[in-house]
Amino acid sequence: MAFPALTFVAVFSLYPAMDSFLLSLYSDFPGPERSFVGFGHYAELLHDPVAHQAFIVTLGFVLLSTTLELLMGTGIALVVHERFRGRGWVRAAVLIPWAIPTVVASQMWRFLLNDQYGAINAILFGDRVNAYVPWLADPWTAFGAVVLADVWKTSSFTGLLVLAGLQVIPEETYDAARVDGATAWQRFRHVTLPLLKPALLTALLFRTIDAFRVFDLVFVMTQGGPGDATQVIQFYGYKTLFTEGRVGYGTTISVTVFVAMAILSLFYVRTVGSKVLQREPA
Amino acid sequence: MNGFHAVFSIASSSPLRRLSPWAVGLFAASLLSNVPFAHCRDFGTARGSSPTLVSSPVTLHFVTWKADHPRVWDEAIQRFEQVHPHIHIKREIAPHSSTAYHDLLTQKLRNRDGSLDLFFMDVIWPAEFATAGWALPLDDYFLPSEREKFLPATIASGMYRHHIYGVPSRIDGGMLYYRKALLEKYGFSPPSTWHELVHQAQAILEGERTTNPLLRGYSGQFKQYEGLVCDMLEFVGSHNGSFLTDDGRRSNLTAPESLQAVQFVREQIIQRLATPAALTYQESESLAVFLQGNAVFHRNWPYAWGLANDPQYSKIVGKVGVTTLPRFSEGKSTAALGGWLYGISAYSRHPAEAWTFIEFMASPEMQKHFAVHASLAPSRLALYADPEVLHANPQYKDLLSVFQTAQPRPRTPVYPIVSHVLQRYFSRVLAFPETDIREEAQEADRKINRFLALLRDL
Amino acid sequence: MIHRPVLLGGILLAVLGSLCPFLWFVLTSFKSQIQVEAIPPTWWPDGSLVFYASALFEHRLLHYVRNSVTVAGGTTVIALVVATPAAYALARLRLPGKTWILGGLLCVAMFPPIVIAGPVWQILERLGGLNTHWGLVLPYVSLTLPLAVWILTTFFHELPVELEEAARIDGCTTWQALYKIMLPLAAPGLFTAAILTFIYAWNEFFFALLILTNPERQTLPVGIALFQGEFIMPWGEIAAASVIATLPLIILVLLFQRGIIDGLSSGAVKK
Amino acid sequence: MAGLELQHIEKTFGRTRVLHDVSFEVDDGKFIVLLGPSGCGKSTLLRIIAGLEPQTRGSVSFGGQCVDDVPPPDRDVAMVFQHYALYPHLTVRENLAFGLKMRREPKPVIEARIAETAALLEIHDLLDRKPKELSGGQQQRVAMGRAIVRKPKLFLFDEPLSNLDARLRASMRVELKKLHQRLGTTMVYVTHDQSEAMTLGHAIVVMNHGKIQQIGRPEQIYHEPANPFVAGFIGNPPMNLFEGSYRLDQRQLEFLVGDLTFGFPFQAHELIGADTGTATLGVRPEDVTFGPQGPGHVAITGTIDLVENLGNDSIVHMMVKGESLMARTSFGFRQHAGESITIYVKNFHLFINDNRIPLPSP
Repeated sequence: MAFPALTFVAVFSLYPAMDSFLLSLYSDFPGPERSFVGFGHYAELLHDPVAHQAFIVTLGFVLLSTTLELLMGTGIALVVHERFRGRGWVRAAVLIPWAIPTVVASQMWRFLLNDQYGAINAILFGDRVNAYVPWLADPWTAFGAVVLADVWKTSSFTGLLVLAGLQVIPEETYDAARVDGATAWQRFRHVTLPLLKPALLTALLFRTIDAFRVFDLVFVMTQGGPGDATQVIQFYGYKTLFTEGRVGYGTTISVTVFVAMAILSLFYVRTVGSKVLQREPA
Repeated sequence: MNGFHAVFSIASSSPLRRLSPWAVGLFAASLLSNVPFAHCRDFGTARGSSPTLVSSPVTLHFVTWKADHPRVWDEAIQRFEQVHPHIHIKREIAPHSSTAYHDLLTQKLRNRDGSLDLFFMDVIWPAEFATAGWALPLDDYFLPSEREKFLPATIASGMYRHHIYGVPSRIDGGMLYYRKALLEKYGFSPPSTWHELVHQAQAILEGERTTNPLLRGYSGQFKQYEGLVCDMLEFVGSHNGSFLTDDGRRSNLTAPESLQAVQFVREQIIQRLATPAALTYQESESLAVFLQGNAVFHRNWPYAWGLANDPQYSKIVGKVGVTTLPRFSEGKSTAALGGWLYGISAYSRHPAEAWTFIEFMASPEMQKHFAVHASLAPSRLALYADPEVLHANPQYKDLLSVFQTAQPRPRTPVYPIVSHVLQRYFSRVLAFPETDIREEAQEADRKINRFLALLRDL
Repeated sequence: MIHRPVLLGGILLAVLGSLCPFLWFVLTSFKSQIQVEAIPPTWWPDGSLVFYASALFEHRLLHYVRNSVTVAGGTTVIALVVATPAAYALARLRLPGKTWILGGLLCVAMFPPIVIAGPVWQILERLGGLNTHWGLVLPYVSLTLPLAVWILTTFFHELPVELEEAARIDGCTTWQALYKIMLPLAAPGLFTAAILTFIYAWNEFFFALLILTNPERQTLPVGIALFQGEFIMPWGEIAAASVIATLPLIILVLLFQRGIIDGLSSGAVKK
Repeated sequence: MAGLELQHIEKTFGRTRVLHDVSFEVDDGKFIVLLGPSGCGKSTLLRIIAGLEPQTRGSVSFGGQCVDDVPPPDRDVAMVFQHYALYPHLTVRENLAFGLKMRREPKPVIEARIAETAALLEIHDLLDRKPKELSGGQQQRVAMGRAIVRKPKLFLFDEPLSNLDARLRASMRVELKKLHQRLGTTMVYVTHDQSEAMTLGHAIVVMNHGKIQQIGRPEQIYHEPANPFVAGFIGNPPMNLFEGSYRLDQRQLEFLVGDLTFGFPFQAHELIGADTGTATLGVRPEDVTFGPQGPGHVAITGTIDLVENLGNDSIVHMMVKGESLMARTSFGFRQHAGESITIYVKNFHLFINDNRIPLPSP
């Protein structure tokens, strides 16, 4: 029954990935033909300062954005889990950022952060136009802006996953904690949080995977600038592969990213996933 | 040259011989989809030798971008189809950023897409396209007698190693726009040197501080992207510097002329006149500053003239002047050469018809059409004396010299790599004011030299 | 559970934070060209519909919307049709290696799109799938399958095996048991998988750009991205187009927000 | 003719063997109960009969016809599941109709059958509700109805009453019995509850560790348990079992446990291989009186540990020379913990090598 699905995955994902891996073993230039260089490109990657910087920028982005998204997402989930009038509308409102195409959302943030006619400056400084900040011009604020856009776009998705986790916590558990005299914070800290762990970990996994692959945001907002401050590894891989045409080295970068993520997620599947899935149905 | 072709084309049977037998099967399977259709290659080599009958209808696929004046282009193509009813032009629209367009187009070419006939080439691509074997050499079509009628810089940009690959559709060159009325108010005439520009801008900023606190001295393109290379070329070039040595074999960024020019941009232009906001500007953002009346000087391409005088976009209609870019006292004014060339895909099945189209679009009549209706500066010299063209674009008269001397960016098959290194270098030194320019330049030199060295054996 | 004032503050923050940035875009879409780039920005638009007219008629936005609906809808349907039996089999299989199959599927979801873009392009060229909607749907299905299978598997897992056995004894074949009994029960899970798939396909840019170069076939994100001219940044048109492009999804989310959330909390089916 | 016949059924999951050579027959129209502790393989056996699980070896026949290759939908059996397995998205009516629809019965037939079943089970008021709107007992009835409505050759019950409270369970037990009398269809019923087994079954198959321990009528199982397992499993409170040794001489069989010795006149020496060995002696708590001593009764004296008052009778826990023993008394027992007491055993069960040794009344 799984055959059609596996066929799809094999043809359009696995085979291309294998193909790419093979390409990463061949030289880019020069010579009369593409020669086999084994793991030469991988060695080159180890000594490429631009790649190192891109990797650090990416790691920073992943850590910062996933942390913030988990925090915001949990906050959102806690709020929309409560019962109040108009909750449906609030839930829908919160989901809107997630439904906006990334390309559009990044253009929007570029527009909002504009140094002259951007809304952010108008809100912060009003008419004092010479106080307006060119957010995307400074390496640090530009990096922050990319993180901000990502957090805005995907916190609601995280919130959705956390909300799902919240909903399977039985009310009784809270009642028990109340009877035991726990304050609201203590209930959150000692009851909600531990029980949310699987949901939080799932959210963390999906977000980490996505954050590692961040591309559209940087492509639209900063093109990696200024001074490579927002150059993430996928964008570097893209530039190498598509713009510079260095097929071998470009795929090497992407394959490396993939391997890093695969190790991460297999680790996850072993620890968390197996618990979720191997529990036999009653 | 053929060697480099193979570098870029993914398909090549030779790696198989170097793999152990068990790996061959695996690789052969993966190769199935890489091997181009045999007939594609046939068409590629048999180009021109078997002219297609005139009567049989042909559809040409033309990869282009969405033009700023779509109706002008629609009309041009309609006219062509009227004159040549058996040829139908099918446009494929790619993004209109040079880099994104390049990436999409090269993806198709790398895969030897046989359904692709015509494309635009940015002036920086012919070396890359020629080496990779993607662009059809046009020597037999685009005869020297015809080439003479074009601006020499545009022809040079289409040449690589004695073959011509592109027909200039127009010319672009960097130029200095300025606030005519404002300069007159302070008794200045347009600056001829950069230091003069700084001096004038500062005097005007001082005087206008109360009336327009937003006013900046200079607005240019300093975002980390291809445009940054153009802007910096103009500064470095007008200080007698260059990106590569004259023989094109080594990077020349650590030459004192070059270092000083970069330092001037960092200290005088960015920090004093343009503000770091310019580090986020491409053409449209920098132009917006100018059109809102918030910049004294503005560097841009010829198209800006039309917009600056269009009340729908501009607050400074009629108060704008344009001139050649300034120079350093010991150098000469340098304008980066831009523009787009028509090219034919080496894998096209209809090169003859494709040429018919290019010939038509690059004809004096059509270039005039674009100049008059879309402010695109013609690549044909004669049109700069044409009354209709000059009536629509009076500024051309004074700017012909800019176009005639426009400076190309490095001409090398690895230009995209060189450009990335340059972008990173310039963006870093401008965005991080504490960096040591020389150190950064050395680092960039090293990287560029490494890739140039790889090409030397070709 | 949360104190009232804290809750109200939270609601306000969440709603404002989510909506305000987009509202600015909405306001922008009703401005006039000169207002868009005014310094300092003006808050209230003139109420001009120029950008909408331009987006709809000059840039033919609706035709991109139609293409996107076709592609996203097709992707969703096929992905679900393919993912459901796979997930069902995985959830019911007694194989010890099934965690690894699921892990493997998750891995596939992690391939950076730029790695597989080239080979996918070549496969589609051979199949004649370039510049066709199905040519885009195929890789989309493959890319969304892992997530869909993952969600559905955990969902089927929650459904009691007894039900399926009851159906078998009542005379159902395996397939009948799947679509008459299990599918209706897994509806929330199916719905979640559907909306995630749909939104993915609706938003995807990279493959769409690569595979669809014929303007007749291009999807919304590509269409909007191509609004940009050579040197002009048409903020107003982009804003107007984004508003129109986002509307269907907002309606979808509003209608089904309950379904999405129930679907994600897969314990929804009481045993 | 046999309604159901199992021949040498064996089942392994991976390396674990859960059923060992299980064979038995059920006559047409009989009610047979598979009884055993959880994990003894009885549910697996039921699923093999239903066809939900393939057996590793052996064969299953219905009415003399081998059904090994017949998939569950075509075996014409109905099954009631422990958790009812009602289709949550269908109404009660649709739940009842589902199996008939699958078999393409004509509409009028379906309606008539539903009406008939609803009347039988008194569930006509529930027909348009969804399962989650029903109480546990109602769901149970519907589950039963879904099986009945099909009029199958064979009913299979998988601990159908285990999720009900004690009172409901007792009344459903009675109803089930009546139902069987009315329908007269063969039924196989899995349970771990011996009182259900006793009340319902014509015959009981006691299972443990995947093996059949004993097959017999309820009273047979109770009075003549085939081995210590059955002896200990059946009966409430369970039979007192003493592990000890035996000595056989010409005249009698002696059983020794601790300081106690019991002697039985015994003739059938050929039943026991050796003259000495280990043995298990069993005494049912209800086979004990507190006096007066009847003919053949054996007197045992000990100390009362605890008295459990159950209302109409009491269970006395006592210690006899270091061995603990339970005895059931009638209402009105007045002695207290710590007091000395003498009881009279009416009947013993002796097992040597796990086999029952028939003892003549002492």
